[in-house]
Amino acid sequence: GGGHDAGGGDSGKKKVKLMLDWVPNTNHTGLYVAKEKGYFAEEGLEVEIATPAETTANQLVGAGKADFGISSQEYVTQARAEGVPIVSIAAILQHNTSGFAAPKGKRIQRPKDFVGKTYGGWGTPIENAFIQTVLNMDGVKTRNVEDQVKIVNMGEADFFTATERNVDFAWIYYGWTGIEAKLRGVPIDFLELRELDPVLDFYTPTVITNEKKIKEDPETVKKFMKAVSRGYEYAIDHPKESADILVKAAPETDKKLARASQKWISKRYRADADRWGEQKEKVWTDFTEWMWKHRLIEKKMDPDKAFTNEFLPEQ
Amino acid sequence: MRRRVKKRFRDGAPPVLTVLLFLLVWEAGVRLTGIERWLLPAPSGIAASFADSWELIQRHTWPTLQEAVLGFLLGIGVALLLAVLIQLSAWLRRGIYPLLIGSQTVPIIAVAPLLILWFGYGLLPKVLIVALVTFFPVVVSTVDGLSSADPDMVRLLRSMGAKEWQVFRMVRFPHALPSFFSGMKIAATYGVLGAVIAEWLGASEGLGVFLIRSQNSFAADRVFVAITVITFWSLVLFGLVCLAARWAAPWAYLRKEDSWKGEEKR
Amino acid sequence: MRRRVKKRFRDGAPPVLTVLLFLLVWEAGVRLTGIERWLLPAPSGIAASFADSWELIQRHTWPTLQEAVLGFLLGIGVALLLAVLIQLSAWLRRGIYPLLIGSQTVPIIAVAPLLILWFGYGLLPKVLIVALVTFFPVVVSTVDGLSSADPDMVRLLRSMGAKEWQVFRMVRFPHALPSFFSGMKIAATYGVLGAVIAEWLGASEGLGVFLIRSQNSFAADRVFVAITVITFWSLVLFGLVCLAARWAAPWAYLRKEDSWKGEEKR
Amino acid sequence: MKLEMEALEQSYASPTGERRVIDRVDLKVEEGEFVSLIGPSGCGKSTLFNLVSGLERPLGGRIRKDGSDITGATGHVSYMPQKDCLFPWRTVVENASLAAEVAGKDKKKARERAERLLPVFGLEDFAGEYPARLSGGMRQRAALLRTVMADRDLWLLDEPMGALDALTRERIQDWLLQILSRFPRTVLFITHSVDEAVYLSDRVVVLTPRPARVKGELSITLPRPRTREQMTSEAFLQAKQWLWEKLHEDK
Amino acid sequence: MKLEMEALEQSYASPTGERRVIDRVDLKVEEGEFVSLIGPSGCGKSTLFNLVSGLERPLGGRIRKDGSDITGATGHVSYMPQKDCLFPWRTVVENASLAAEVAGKDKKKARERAERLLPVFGLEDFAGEYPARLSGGMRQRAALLRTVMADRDLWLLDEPMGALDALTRERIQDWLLQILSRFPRTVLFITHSVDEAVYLSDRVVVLTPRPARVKGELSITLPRPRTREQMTSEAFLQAKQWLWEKLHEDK
Ligand SMILES: Nc1ncnc2c1ncn2[C@@H]1O[C@H](COP(=O)(O)OP(=O)(O)OP(=O)(O)O)[C@@H](O)[C@H]1O
Ligand SMILES: Nc1ncnc2c1ncn2[C@@H]1O[C@H](COP(=O)(O)OP(=O)(O)OP(=O)(O)O)[C@@H](O)[C@H]1O
Ligand SMILES: O=C([O-])O
Ligand SMILES: [Mg+2]
Ligand SMILES: [Mg+2]
Repeated sequence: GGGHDAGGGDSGKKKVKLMLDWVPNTNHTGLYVAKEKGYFAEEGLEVEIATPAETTANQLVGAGKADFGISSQEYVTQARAEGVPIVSIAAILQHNTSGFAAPKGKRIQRPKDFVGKTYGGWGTPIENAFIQTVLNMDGVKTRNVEDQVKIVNMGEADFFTATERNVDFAWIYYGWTGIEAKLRGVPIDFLELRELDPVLDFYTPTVITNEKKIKEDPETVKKFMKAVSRGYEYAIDHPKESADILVKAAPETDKKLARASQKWISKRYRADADRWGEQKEKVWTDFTEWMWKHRLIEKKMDPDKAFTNEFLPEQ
Repeated sequence: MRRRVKKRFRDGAPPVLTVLLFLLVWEAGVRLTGIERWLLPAPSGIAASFADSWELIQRHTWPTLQEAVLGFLLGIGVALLLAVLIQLSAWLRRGIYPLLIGSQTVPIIAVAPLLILWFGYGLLPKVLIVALVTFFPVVVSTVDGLSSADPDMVRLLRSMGAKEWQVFRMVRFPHALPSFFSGMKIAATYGVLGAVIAEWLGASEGLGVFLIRSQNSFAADRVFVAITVITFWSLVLFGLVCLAARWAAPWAYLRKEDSWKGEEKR
Repeated sequence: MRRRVKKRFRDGAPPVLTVLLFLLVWEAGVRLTGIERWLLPAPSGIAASFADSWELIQRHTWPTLQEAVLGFLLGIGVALLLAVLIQLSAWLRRGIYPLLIGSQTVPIIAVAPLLILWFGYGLLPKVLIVALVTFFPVVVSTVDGLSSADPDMVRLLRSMGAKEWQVFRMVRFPHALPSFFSGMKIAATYGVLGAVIAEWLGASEGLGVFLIRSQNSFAADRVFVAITVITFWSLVLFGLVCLAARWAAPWAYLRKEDSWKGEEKR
Repeated sequence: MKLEMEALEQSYASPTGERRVIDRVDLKVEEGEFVSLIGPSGCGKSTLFNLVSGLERPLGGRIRKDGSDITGATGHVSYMPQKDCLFPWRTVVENASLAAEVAGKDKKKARERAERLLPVFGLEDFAGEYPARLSGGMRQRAALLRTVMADRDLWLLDEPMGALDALTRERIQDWLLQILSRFPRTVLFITHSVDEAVYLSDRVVVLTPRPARVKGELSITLPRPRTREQMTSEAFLQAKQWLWEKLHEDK
Repeated sequence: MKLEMEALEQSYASPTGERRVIDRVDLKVEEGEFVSLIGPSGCGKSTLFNLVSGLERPLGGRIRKDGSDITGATGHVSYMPQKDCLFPWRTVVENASLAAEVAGKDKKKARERAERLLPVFGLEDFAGEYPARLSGGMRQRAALLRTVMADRDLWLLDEPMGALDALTRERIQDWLLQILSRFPRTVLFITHSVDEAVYLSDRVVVLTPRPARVKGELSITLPRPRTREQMTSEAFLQAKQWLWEKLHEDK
């Protein structure tokens, strides 16, 4: 998608490719704002936003096929452990807004209630670890979660459909699916991950680039982040306008949902941090340690190398 | 003249009727079971949504059609080439088939990063994916058609001193035409969907983009609008192949018509 | 005896050689271009990973195979039924085809919610999806085969007072067997991948689950292990169909062999 | 009356307009009669058989068998078409027992009967062969065997022995005459051999060039059972002569 | 010597072991000679033609044409196979110009020539028809026309007129004789009609029942050009008689 900026196409601008993690949604609003409002152009950049399939961005940014991408902390950690040289350069949301959700009727109010139920997931091992951790917190000790909870991969099926049938609860991003539930008037119980265990308050989503880019062209990274940062700042202040910019760029998106979601999420981009995008070392070390403990990565990974705040604009 | 109109009607009525019946049952089913419209919208809802998104649809149709048609043509070209090679040499037949089958058993989404890495985001990778999806049925059917040519005709032509490529052109190929078109019909059906899947790997426009974005906004009605458009164009492609078959192999319908005529009379 | 061994070798060598060549080129390509192993692992790397994940593979293969085979069989059954119906009535032919094509142009992923809603997460929806993917090529090829039966044989049988189903059993069906098997070959190729895609929509075990998990943890080598296994079983299914074709229609290979014999001598 | 054709007409489309093939043919055949049709190649003989067997419906006219109208109705005759139409996926014996299978009769018995008849047709060594492995004449014999096995009370044989050598032909002709004398059937027979027509028939009908009309007919009064010796008799030669002239008349 | 067959042998697999079809056939044909082969149905005549035309390779023996070995080599003869083998996707004229196309000759010229020849074969009204719309005899005539059009110096004709009525047959026989007297060719001819064999040939070769061996041969000394009147001559009847007896000898 992408609107066209007035100065687009002149040869003086540096072409830069950005890859989303999925179809455009309110996580990406700042990017579209930066493009639409000409912030990129002001930095001398011409940004092309591409929307590849799911986790493809990590590999393509790692391979240098794209300059920037959208990913999240768990992917960056796993990818780096596999040798993909990507680096997280900004946290789009200051806190993890995802969690376990279930329709009210399923009577899932705390992790203990998971026992004997069916979880619909994305098919990643990390979800087993989440469930194990939160079960643990709630006093259910188990070596293999699948003894306690039936785990199925619900893939592309959305939360609402999946829970109509055998699935009892799923992992959702509140800012999108949770808002949709509200709009639809479907009452749900939502167990936010970070409230269950602080270690699960990792960064998702994040902006990434690759090591080579940082080394060879830090200027561009800096300029890019300056524009992006401005985009998100604008979105923080103008939820309605920025939602419309998103919908303009991806007109297939539901406008009502986009606005409602934007209203909810704008407050959470920066949240309690000093500036938008800030990443704390503790979050990276703790979560990496947690992933290692749960054997989600096969090799140790140095968390300090996985992220940097150095490209965020000074306040 | 009147007979012609009557025939048109006779040929056109059944598909229209079955499709209408299907839509009716669907509409009734949705209304009676009260299934939520964000799960399964009724045809009436889809139609309404169709009107709303008419402009978007138009904008997104052209790129997909372009990918589908170009990919289909490329696929057929490759298929013909491969079919000829395979038929010319028993060695190649045995040797290439495993690779061909392999090409069909790789989930496209699993190799998405490679495709993008090698071919970028433009038209090319999409055309290649459509070609990859469509060439296979054509190869299999055509090879079977080529190798089932009447051996006596082949021999007769050889007795005239025909080269292998002449045997091909004059016997094997005409004989294989109906099989070739069977494969083409299957391929034509897959063409547009192939383009849609290709767009999921990364595109900024096209029906695939429209579909996936609608789905992500939980807009089931628009998802079905996209599906309707995909189906429509697949039908058009299929119909064109059927017409081409009649045009390219009139003799194959010669006797059939006679016997159909007979059937209808009785 | 020795001739037989020699034939075995002659038949078996080409696929082995081409596949080896293909792997060799791949290995060399990876080593020379230095492409990252998390993008495209070398065959050697895949082999190593294969050994590592041997047990996992075994556990995940069985469910997928089960879905693929059951779905394939169901698909063929449905295809035969439809082909017969379509052949029996020109009305049905015209009426059903649009719906059949429609069934192929709906992206499975887009209607996943409905499938799950109606059929849950068990074996059933996967078998249905495989059937949906496999039945179509069989219908198209079989219908084309059925309707191209020699009209004179059909007439002869009718002159004996044969009922339409006897004409079917004694002329149309034997005549359509080669086309039917053409369609089956295409379908067999799609069976295992169909099961894998079905598993993406909701499963707790199977090669599809193994694949998506590997992909999500950026273990490209294990993704390719999964693809290798999928390809292997697709080849097995394809091979079985080829054997079945020879067994079911020996007459179709009678004259062909004669003329091949001739070719080889020359 | 076994069979009555009344003012039959048939035409086909051709690139240059309608092509009339059968032009008001009236013909009556008695129970047990052996009637041969002769006429120039392409005149419409096979088309006439297609009409009688019900495979094609005439443009005009009626066909009656045993008094009841069978125009366009199949299943009333044993028909041997001009091209052998052997089923490539059936062995000789399986081809021969085709009609029995269609009629839903005991398959095994039919096969046994076919195997008993094979020597008559010189196919005793080829019971289990597929047609693709037979010679031209052997295919024709297998097709004739199949027709005989179908065994309705009205047989239509379209050049059943055209591809046979004289000796084999004589043997099968004689077998046919013998079978018909023991189990009478009504037979319509197309041949290009005037000798054969006279030797086998009770009556020979001469057709005009396309479009086919009845140009003349001749009753053959030679006594039955027929013998090869009769072929040199005065009556035989006269019949031949008459037919020959009738055929060549408008040349 | 135009054509020499030397100790030809051929066998096929059968369900009951090997089936010998050609058993040491030696045969020489001179330049310009017209040689007919007669023998019982299924004896191996068509197989012999397949060997000479190079479509099959003999199990043993050699074939030489103009002195050079052509065993198993195709492209040296004009071959009319027993079954017509018309290409269903080609009209009559397109079928007729097949050989010219194979040889890479001017297509248009070939068609013109075919169209000039159509009346000889009584196909003038059917130039643009597909074979499926022809009668049995018309198909055979179209196939013969195609073979004649191929026009090598050695012709192999396998029962080219079996499905024709007497009149048409005579016309084509006479045309053939006339053409051959003007443009001499070497012809090998299979027929089941002894009359035809004697009328057309310089020499008639009688084959044994399967496996085929040369059982005897007869030079026909009737003067050329042949006329229908000769058919009642003493020499003609004697030749017929001799061949007939030779054929029936071991019965
Ligand atoms: N399906 C068809 N469509 C068009 N014309 C046809 C068709 N079948 C037959 N004809 C024409 O009808 C005429 C008579 O054909 P038919 O087969 O009855 O001849 P016939 O008397 O049996 O000749 P023959 O002795 O050569 O077998 C021919 O001119 C043929 O071209
Ligand atoms: N491809 C084959 N496979 C096995 N047997 C065959 C094959 N072709 C021919 N034969 C056998 O060879 C023998 C001779 O066949 P051929 O066709 O040469 O006979 P023919 O003399 O031409 O007879 P006709 O006069 O009936 O045409 C037959 O017994 C036939 O069954
Ligand atoms: O290949 C598909 O992802 O449907
Ligand atoms: Mg006829
Ligand atoms: Mg023969």
